[in-house]
Amino acid sequence: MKHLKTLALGTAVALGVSLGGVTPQVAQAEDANYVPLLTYRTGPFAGSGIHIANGMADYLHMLNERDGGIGGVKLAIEECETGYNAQKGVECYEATKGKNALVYNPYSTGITLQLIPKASVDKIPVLSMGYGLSAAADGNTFPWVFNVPDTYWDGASVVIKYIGQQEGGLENLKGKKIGYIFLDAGYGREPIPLLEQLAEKHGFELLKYAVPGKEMQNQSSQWLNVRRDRPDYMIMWGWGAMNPTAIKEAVKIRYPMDKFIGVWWSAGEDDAAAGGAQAKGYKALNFSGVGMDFPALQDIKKLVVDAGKSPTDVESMGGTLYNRGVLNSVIIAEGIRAAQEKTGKKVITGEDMRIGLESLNLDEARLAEIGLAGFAHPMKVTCEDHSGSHPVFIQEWDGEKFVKVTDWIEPMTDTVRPLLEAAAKEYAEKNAPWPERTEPCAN
Amino acid sequence: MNAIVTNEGLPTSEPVTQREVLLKVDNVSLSFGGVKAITDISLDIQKGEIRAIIGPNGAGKTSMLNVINGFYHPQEGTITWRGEERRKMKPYEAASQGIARTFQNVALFKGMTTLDNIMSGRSLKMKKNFFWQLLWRGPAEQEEIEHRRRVEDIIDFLEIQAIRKTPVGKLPYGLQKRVELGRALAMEPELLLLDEPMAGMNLEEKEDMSRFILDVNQEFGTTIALIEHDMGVVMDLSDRVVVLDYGKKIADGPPEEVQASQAVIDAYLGVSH
Amino acid sequence: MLYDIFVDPFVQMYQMPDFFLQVLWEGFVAGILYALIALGFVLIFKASGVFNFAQGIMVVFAGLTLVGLHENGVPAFVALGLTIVVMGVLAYGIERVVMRPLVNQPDIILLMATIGLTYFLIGFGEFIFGGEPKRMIAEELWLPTGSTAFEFGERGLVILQHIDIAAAVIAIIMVAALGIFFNKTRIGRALRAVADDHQAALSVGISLNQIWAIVWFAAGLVALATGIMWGARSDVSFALEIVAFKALPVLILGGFTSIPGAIIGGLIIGFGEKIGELYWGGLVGGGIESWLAYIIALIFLLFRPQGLFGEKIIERV
Amino acid sequence: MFYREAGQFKTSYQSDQAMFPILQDRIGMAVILAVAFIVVPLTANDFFLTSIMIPFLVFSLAAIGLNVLTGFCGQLSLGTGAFMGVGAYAAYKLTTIFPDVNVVLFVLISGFFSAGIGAIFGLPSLRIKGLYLAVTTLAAQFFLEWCFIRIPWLYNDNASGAIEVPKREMFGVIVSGAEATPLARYFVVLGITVFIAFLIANVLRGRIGRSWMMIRDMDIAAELMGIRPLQTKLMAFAVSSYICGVAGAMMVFFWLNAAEPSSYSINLSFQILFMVILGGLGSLSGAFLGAAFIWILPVMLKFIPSAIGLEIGAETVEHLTFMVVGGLIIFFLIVEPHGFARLWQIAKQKLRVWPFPY
Repeated sequence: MKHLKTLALGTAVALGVSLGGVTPQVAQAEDANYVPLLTYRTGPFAGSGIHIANGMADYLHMLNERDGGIGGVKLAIEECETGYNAQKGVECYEATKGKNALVYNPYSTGITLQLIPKASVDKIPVLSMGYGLSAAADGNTFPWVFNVPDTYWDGASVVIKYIGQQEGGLENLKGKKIGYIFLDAGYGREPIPLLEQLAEKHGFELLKYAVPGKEMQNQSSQWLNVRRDRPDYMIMWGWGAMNPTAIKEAVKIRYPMDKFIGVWWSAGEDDAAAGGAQAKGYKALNFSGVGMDFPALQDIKKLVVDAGKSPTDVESMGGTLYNRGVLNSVIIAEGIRAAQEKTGKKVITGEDMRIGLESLNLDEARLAEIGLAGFAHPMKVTCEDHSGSHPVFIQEWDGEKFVKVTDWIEPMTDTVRPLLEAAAKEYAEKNAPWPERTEPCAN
Repeated sequence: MNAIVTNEGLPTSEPVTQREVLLKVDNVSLSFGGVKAITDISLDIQKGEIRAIIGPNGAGKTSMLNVINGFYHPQEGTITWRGEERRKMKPYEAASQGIARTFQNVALFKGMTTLDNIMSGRSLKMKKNFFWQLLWRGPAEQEEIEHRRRVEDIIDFLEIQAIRKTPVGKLPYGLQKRVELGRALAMEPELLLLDEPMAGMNLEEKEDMSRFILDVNQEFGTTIALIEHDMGVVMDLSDRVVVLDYGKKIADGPPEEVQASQAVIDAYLGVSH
Repeated sequence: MLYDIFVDPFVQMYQMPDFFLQVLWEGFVAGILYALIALGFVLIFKASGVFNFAQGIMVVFAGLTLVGLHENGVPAFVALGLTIVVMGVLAYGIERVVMRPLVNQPDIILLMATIGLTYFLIGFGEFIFGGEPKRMIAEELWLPTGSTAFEFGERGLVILQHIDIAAAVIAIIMVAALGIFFNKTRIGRALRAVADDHQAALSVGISLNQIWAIVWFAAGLVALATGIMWGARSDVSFALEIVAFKALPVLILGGFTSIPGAIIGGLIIGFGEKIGELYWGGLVGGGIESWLAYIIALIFLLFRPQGLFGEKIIERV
Repeated sequence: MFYREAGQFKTSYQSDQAMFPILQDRIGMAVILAVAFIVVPLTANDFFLTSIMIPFLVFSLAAIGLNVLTGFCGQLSLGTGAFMGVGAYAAYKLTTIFPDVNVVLFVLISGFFSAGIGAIFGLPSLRIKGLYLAVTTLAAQFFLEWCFIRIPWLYNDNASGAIEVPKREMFGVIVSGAEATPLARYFVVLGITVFIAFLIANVLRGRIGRSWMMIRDMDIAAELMGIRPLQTKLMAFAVSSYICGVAGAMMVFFWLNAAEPSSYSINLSFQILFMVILGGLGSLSGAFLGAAFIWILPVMLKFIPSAIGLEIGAETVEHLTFMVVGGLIIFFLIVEPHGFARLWQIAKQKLRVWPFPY
C-alpha cells in the first residue's frame, strides 16, 4: 500500500509536470491548406456522425491521393472528436483555429451557434451545410457563415409543398393535422417558426412532439400521443439514435409510413432499416446523390478505402449520409479552389476561404468535371444569399434502399426568404452590438 | 467498595433536599412501535447536584437522557425545566436552554481537530453573521479570538494542550472521551448529561475523569446527570441515585439508601420477574 | 385551467378506453424494464452496500457485447454464451480490481468508483465494438418480434408487441429464478447472510470475495437480459445509459435492498410517468417524463424516508 | 528539511488562526498568485488560456461550491450542473434586460438566484440522507434541465434554444462576447475565482464553517449541541449553489460564449463531483487540484498522440480517454480515497522530514 501511494504521488507529479508540454503544436506545414474536421464517432449521435465523418474525410484524402491536393497544394486534414457536445466542439475549435484553419463544419447546430459569433472575430468561415442557423443565409448579416445548399426553413417548406401535392394542392391542407416530431435542441426547434407560419397561411394544424436529447431512445410517450392525435402526416427532424427509434415506434403504432417524412438528416439507411419490413414507404428529403455510380466515389473506393487508408466500411459507401459527407467536402474543396482562383494564392487563409465560398458556383459542368455528374443539384452562393435555397428531392425506403421518388422540388423561396431576412435582423438586434458587414463582395 | 475518589471538599453541607429543582420529569412513558423503553418514570434533578442514573443494560437510561435533551419525545408525561413545563422541543432548543451532553459511544466530530471540536461547543454563543464571517478581519476575528481564550481555558483545565491541533479521529479512546467532555463544557451548560463517561477506561483514566467531573461540579457549579456502570464511581461521586430496570424506576435516593434497596439488588443479580 | 387539470384527463380516459389501456400497457412494459435495472442495483447493494451506478452501463455493455460478437460472425446463441462468459469475467475483474481494494470505504467513494467504472466501460465498449447504435439480434435469439392488435369497441385498438410480452415473461422468470436461488441454494443463503451482516457472515466462514463476484455476475446476467429486451425496443448504444437513470427513483420508491420493492417501484414509476406524460404533460409543454419519476420519488420520500419496503429507521445515539 | 515549521512561534491567537499559519505556505501561495496573475498572462498563448486556464478556473470554483456542500457539510449532490445552469441563465436574463450594467456585477448577482433554487431543493435534506439525498438531487438536475428547454423566456425565445453571450465591456475593455480577448476573460475569471475562494476560506474557518462540519461528521451530536440542522444545511445548499451559480455564469460568459441546456447536463454534475472527490473532500486546495486533473487530463490525452506523431483516429483517442480517465479515477480512489489534497499533505510530510524516511 505504501508503495502504491508513492506511485500515486509520482503519477500525480508526472501528470502535473507533463502539463507544461501539452499545448498542441501550432507548427503546421507551410505548404498545405489546413482543414480541421469537427466530427463525432462517439456518443449517442455517432450512428449518424460516423458516416458523415467518413464521407468528409475520404473525399479530401482522395483529392490528396489523386490530385496531390487542390491546385497543387496538399490538404492537411485533422479530425477532432466533438461527441456532438457543444463544449467539446468549442474546445476543438480553440485548439485548431491557430493552425490557419480554413473553414469549420461543426455538424451540430449547437456547435454552429457557438461558432457563429466567433467566426467574424477569428476570420474563419463556418460552413454548416444544410443545418445550423437558418437566418445565416443572409450574407449581409452573416458574412462568415454559409449554409448552402438549403436552410432548414427551405427543407420544411419543401415538405409542406410535397404534402400539398399529395393532397392535390396546398389549399387542401386546410383542416388537416400535421405532426412534427423533433429533437428538442437547437436543431429540431429551428424549423418551428416557419412551420407555424405555414400552418397559419394554409390552415393546417401543427402538432409538435418534442423528443428530449437524452430520451431519444425512449419515445413511446411521444408516439402514443401521435396515436391519440392521429395526424394526417408526420414530419421528423431527428438525428443520431433518435431516427431509428422513431421509425420503429411509428411501425409499432402502425402509423402509415408513406405519410411519414423525415428531413435530410433523418435519411440514413440504418435509420430506416431499423423499422424492418414495415418501414417500407418511409420518406425523407435529400439533396445529395445516392449510390456509388459516380467516378469520384469510385476513386475514393480505389485510392482510399480499398487502400486501407480509411476506417470506412465499404458497404456503407454510397449511403445517404456518407454521400452527404462527400458533398460537404466537395463544397470545401470547391471553395478552396475558388479562393485560389480569386486571390491567386495557393496556400490560402480563412479570409480567402470566405471569398472562395462566397463565389462558389457548382454548376452541372463543374459537377461532371469532378466526377459527380447528377450527384447534387447545381448550387450557387451569392454575397447576399449564403444558402441559395436550392431544390431538394424526396426519397422513399423500399425495404432495402432509398429510391428517389420525386423530381427536384423548389423550396417556397418567396415565403422563406423574407422570414430569413427578418430573423437575421432579429438575431443581430438580440445580439447587439452585432458587427456590420465590412467585407467587400468579391463577385 | 473501593474508594477511588477521596471525598475531600464535597459540595456543600446543606441538606440536599432544600436545593432548587432544575429539571423535573413527571410520569414519562416512551415507546418505539410496540417496544416500551420507559414506563411512567418521574424524577427530578436539583441545581448543583450530581445525579446518577443507573441500571442494567437495556433499562432505559440512555433513552431517559434522550428524553431530557429533546431527542426523543415521550408519548406521555411532562418535563419541567426551571419551573416551567416544557413543550415538545427540538434538541437544539434544549441545547440553547443550557443542556449539554456527552455520548455513550464517543460522538466527536471526527474530521476536525481537538481545538475545533471544543470550539464547536461555543457555536451557540457566537453570533457574528455570515457577512462578517466572509470578511473575517474585524468583528468575526475578534469574536473568534475571544472564544478561543475560553476554549484554551478548558484545554488547560483538561490538560490536553499537546493534542490541540490533532484530528480527534487519531486520538486514543480515553483522550477522545476527555475532548468530548471539553466540548460539552465549552457550552457552559446549566445541566450536563454524561452518558457513561468512564466506559472502557482503565483505572487511571477513570480517576482523572472522576476528578474532572467533581471539579466541574464544584468550580463551575454545573449540575450533572450521569449514567455509569461502575458502582464505585457512582457511589462516590453522586449526591443522589436513581435506578431503572426494564424501563421502570425501582429506586431513588442517596447512594447508601439505594445500595441497600432489595429491588436494586434483585435487579442487578437477575432475579426473575 | 382547473378543468384541464382535474377533469379533462379523466374524461379522456373514459372516452378512449382503448388508448388508456394502451398507455397502461406501455407503462407496464417500461416499468418492467426499469424494474430489471433496479433489480441489478438491489442485488449488488444488498450484498456489498455498493450503490452501483454502473448498472445502466452494464446493461448497454452486455447488449453491445452480444450484438458486437454477432456482427463479427459469431452465431447468435454462441454469442449469447460468450457474452455470459464476458459478464462473468467482468464480475470477477470488478471484484478483484475495484471492490476488494475499496472494501470498508465510505459510500461516496464506492459510488464514485462505480462512476469511474461507468466511464471505463463506455470507453472500453466503444473501443472494441464501435460507437454506432446496433440492432439487437432479437430474431436470431428466437424472440418474437411481431405484434398483435386487439379490437376494442368501435375503432378501438390495443396493440401489444410480442417482444414486450416476452420481456414481461422473462422478467418474471428472472425474478422467480433469483428467488429460488436466494432461498434454496447454499450460495443464496450465504448471500443473505452477507446482506444481513458482513462481519457475522465472515465469522461463520463465508467468503465475502466469492459472494461479491457471484453477485456482480448475477447483476451482469440481469443486465444482459435487460440489454436484450431494451435493445430490441430501441437500438443498442450508449445513449441508453441515460434511460438507466430512471431506475434510481425506482430504487427510492422500493428501497435499496428489496427485490419486490424494485419490481413494484418499477411498475409505479412506469405507470406514473406514462399516465402523467400523456394526460397531464401537455399542460406544461410535454416532456415531463424526464423528471416526473424523480418528483414522485421525492414526494414519496418526504413521507416515508425508508422506501416502500424498508424498515422504519430509529435513530440512536 | 525543506518544509519545516520549527522556530516559527505564534504569539497571538490571531496569528495562530491565520489562513496560512506557516511561513512556507505563505510563500508558496504568493508564488502561485504571482504565477497566475503575472507569469501566465505574459507567457500563455490563446489556446492555453481559453482551453485550459479559463475552464480550469471555472471548474475550480464550481468544485469549491460543491465542496462546501459535500466536502464540508456532508450532503451529497448530483445537481451541481443544473445549479450552474441557473446562474448562467440568470446572468443572461439580467444582462439582456439591463444591457448597461456591468456584466461582472450580474455574474456575481446571478449566484443569488441559484442560491435560492439550491435552498429550495435542499429542503428534503432535512429528512433524507446519504445516497437517497443524492438521488433526490437528481430531481433538481432533471427538472431544471427541463426548464431550460421548455421555458423559452429563459433564453429570450431564441429559435436555437441556446443563450448567446452579447458583447459587454468593463472599464472600456471587452470582457464577454466573441470579441473579448482571452486575456481579458482570463483576468475576470481569475479575479472572481480568487476573490470567492478567499471569502469562502474565511467562512470555513469560522463559526459557520464549523457548524457545517459538525453536521457532516455527526449530525445528531451537532443538533444536541445547538446546531439547527435545517438552517445549517440550507445555508450550505445556498452558499454552495451561489458559488456554483457564479461558476456557471462564468462558464458561459467568459468561456463558452454560448450555452445550450445540454451544457448543464448531468455529465457536468459528475465531472464536478469527480473533481471534488479526487481533489479531496473538505479541502479547498483539493478543489483546484481535482479540477486540474479532471479537466486537463482529457485535453492532454486528446492532443498527446498527435503531438508525438502517433496516427490514431479521433474516435479511438476519445475511447481511450474515457478508459484512461475511468481507470485513473478508480486507481486514485483505491490508493488515496482522501484525494490529492491528502497526497499533497503526504508530500509535505516527506519534505518536512527529508532526508530521513521518518
